[in-house]
Amino acid sequence: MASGLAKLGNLDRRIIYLLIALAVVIPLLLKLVFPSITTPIVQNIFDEVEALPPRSKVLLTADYGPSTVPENQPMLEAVARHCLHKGLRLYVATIWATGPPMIENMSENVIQRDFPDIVQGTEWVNLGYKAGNQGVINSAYSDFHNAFPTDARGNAVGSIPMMAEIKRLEDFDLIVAIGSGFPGVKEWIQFGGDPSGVPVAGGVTAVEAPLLYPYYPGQLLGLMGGLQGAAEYEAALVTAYPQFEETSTQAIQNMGPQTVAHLLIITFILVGNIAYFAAGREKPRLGVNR
Amino acid sequence: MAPELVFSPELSRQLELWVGAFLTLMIFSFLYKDNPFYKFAEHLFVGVSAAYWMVQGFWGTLMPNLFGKLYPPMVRFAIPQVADQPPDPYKLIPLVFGIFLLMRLIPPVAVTARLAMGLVIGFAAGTNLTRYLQSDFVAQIDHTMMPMVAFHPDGSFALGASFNNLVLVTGVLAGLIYFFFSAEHKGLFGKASRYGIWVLMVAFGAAFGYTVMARISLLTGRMSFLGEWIRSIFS
Amino acid sequence: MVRPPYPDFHDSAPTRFTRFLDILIRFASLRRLSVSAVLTGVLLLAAPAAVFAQSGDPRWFIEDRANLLVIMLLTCGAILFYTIRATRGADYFVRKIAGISAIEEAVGRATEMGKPVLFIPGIQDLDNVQTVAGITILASVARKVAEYETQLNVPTSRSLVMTTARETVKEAFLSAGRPDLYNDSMVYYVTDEQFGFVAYADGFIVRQRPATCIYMGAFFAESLILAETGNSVGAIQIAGTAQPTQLPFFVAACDYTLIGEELFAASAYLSQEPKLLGSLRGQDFGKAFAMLFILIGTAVATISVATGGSLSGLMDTLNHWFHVAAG
Amino acid sequence: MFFRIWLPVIVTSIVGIVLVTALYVPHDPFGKLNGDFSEYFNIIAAFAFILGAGNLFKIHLDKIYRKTKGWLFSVVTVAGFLITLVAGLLKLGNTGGWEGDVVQPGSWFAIAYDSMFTPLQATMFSILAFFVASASYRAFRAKNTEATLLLAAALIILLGRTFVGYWMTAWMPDSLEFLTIPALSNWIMSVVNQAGQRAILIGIGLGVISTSLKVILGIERSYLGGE
Repeated sequence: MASGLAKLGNLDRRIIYLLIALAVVIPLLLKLVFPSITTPIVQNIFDEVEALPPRSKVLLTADYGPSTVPENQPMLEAVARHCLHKGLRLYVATIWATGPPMIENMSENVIQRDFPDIVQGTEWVNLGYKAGNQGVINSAYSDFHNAFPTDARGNAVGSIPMMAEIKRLEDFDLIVAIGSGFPGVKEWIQFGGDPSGVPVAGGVTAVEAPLLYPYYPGQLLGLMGGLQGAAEYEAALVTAYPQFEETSTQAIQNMGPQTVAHLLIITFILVGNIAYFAAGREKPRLGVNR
Repeated sequence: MAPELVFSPELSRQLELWVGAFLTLMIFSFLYKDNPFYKFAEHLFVGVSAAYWMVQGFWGTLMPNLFGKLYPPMVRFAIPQVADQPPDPYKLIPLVFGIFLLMRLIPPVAVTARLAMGLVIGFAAGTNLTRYLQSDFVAQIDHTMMPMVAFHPDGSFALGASFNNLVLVTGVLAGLIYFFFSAEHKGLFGKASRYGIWVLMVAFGAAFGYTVMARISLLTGRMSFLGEWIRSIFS
Repeated sequence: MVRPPYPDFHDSAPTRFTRFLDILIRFASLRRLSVSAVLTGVLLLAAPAAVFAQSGDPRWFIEDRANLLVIMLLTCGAILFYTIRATRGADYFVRKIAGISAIEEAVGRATEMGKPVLFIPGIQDLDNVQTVAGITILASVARKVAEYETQLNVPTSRSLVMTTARETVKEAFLSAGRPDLYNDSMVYYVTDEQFGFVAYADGFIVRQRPATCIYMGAFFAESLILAETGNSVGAIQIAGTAQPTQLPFFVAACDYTLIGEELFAASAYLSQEPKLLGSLRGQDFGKAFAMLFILIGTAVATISVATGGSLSGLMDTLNHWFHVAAG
Repeated sequence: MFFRIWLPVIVTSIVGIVLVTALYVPHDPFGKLNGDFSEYFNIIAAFAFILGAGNLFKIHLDKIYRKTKGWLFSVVTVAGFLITLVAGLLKLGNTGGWEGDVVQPGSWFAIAYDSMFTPLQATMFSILAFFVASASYRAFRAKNTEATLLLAAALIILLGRTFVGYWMTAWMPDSLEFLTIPALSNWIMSVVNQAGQRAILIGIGLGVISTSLKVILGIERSYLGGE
């Protein structure tokens, strides 16, 4: 028995690959959905947006690329939908070269679908991409028009009505940064929120989330971490405004395969360790100890 | 920009689905073993991404922020809105440094690229020093100065919150002791450092859990895409 | 001798294309041009500093940041003080780091098994501090390798890293008294593309089955792929990175891992270079400073809360000292 | 020596010192230079993209020219590069003409992005899901106390971030609420993880401060890649 278990430790990795693929595909086919419960760290962001008076100015950034769309896009869309529904003015920008198509997709899924009457330039504006990483935030902090001289369509920002009240970064009421790495939420805190005093909320991939906890709640208003964070925001939004149940449950739906895959990985860790102990714990291969 | 060059939305949608699906499968084939299909996809990726960043840098930054300010009439064809603004001769400085950087491609004059590197590194050092000092040093000390005892709003002792504060403060201190290099980790100091490494390990466990989450989400995204493609074949 | 047209490339045999380019540029004597261009650049940089006329912020000092200035002067002053002391000959102790002692043993094991040692200095360029630390560690690994007459392999992801690493390894072999064993093909450039590089390193590990894999520098998503593949061929693995997201994978899959600041400390410890040892001592001063004020602040806050606000004035002062003011 | 080492170091020092000063002195010239240098950096960053592409082009053209092993794959790289570059720089098929947004839906560049860049990048990253699974099975072993702590924390987080976590410990009485898996996972994240991350942050922060200081003062010059 023990040797059988020990052999389990040498399972061909392709079998593991196959199992993980099935763990994702089967729940997708069966459309498995589990309930999502919003935790305080996400609820804080929702409540802040909820509490802002109409026509407040919100800067929403899309600092990620296609590789993290499944995690980041639902966050971007849920926050944009919430802001526009509350009648806030939405300024969308990105400091990732891969960001502009993300904003295009958001505009297609949120603005054209749910808010077709909204006018670009007075209620929302797409400021597009600027190269320079944290340098862009730094120059936006001292002179916003200098950092973003034109919007994505090439209009000079001076000619855009809703830009008249924005001179520096501190003129915003809230910054919601959605990102997946460097430069991202951390840089918006360090170079944007900290020096200007504007509250910063974040939405990041699950890889980044643990790194941002030290900034919460002091320098970071709230944090959506990974798909689960996105699902929690969607849950809060849909609970308050059931009319979005059709359009804003992307992340909630993807949590089905996520849950099954987590369970499988937990099983892997447990079985792997049982096999390891069955084979007899090996001694450290080198003489020194930590 | 002749009209016949424009793809119909339907055609572009089909292209995205089919090309995307094949490339996805090519990459996945690596899981079985390394093969020419994977190599093809990998090499295509390298070329397309280099061009993508270059194009975004050109239209997103060089045109509006450099040429559009240096000599606005120059960008009239693409950004007519800024064409009438006064020119800003100081934009020659980044232009010169940018060209210095490109000189790295030409060995005899590659040394000028070091000047551009100097500016970039100087900028990185200057901004990093000030920001890390504020956000990662001073602010973190400030946020860790917290009371070890906490009370509920009604005045009764809050055991849970007090315990959390205790763990947080001692955890930060012990972690810092672990990273202390000027003294041998022996005796009480050694015990504290060992507690510190335990705190770090739990933090890494948390990070591991979150990373697993992220990777699975991405896989779900790709699988949904393949599903969309298969459905489009049969519909 | 014809200078290789671009030393970045690992096989630097000049081709007709680049030789043509080279001759063209020499012909135009761009070299002299570049000198004048450099001077123009510096003048241009200095020019805007002379312009005072702009209407800007009227303040000459942000008083709310006085606390920050004091803390900055203290920490930077300590770092400088110890760096200068060290370069003048002061001897500073650095505690033992487990992963470092393991390196020698791991190299020895590779020798016994007659298999190569793989060293990867991260996948970022020289502007990342971690890469520099990785190359410093490479120097002592190379010295050990030369002493034991083992094979060394250093694939790099950046051309500049390759150039620097080559010089480092060459010097190490020289100082170990075995310059005859060194050759340029030990250190080579693969590609800048993250996953292209990983695909190569993966293939190398599977085919050459190194006995020892050492990863020191900035790593991203590939950390897991490298450590997993190394694990599957039974190699001894020692890793070091300050990339917090990747540490769990190295910690779990490698035999020893240098965590965060330990990477920098290890490079100081191994090189024994005064300016590194000194600044490490300065950083320790910074940590002691942080610990001291966390302790004081916590004590004051605790007494203040427990006694219903008796020390709240002192607490406010402390908080004020460490408050990061908005501009 | 002067051009190779000192001039770049002087540029670095000027820029670094101005930026540090600007933190405390917003008055011109520091305030203005702070903004200016940020902008220069942004523009040079855009030039760096060109440099990277140029480097790539040079290496692959050379491979093709010399017909080294696998040169056909280099043709793929060069072709992918040129097609995307021309489509983007000339805004081919852009319904907005020259004035259109470069990623205007339907333009050639947007199609290249959506059909090639997106699936390639996303799939490359999703492959890691398989590696994570295989590593969980083969590498994550409770070898010692440290590794066991890491594993235990990871398991609680994995469970706690899904509905199963709630479900598994939902039977617990309210008085033991703090022992439920969601509560534990939350506690790990906001207390222990926060303590660990904060210690790492302060440590690395000091490392960055010290390196930046040495760079600005010209003590550390290894970034110039050999003297």
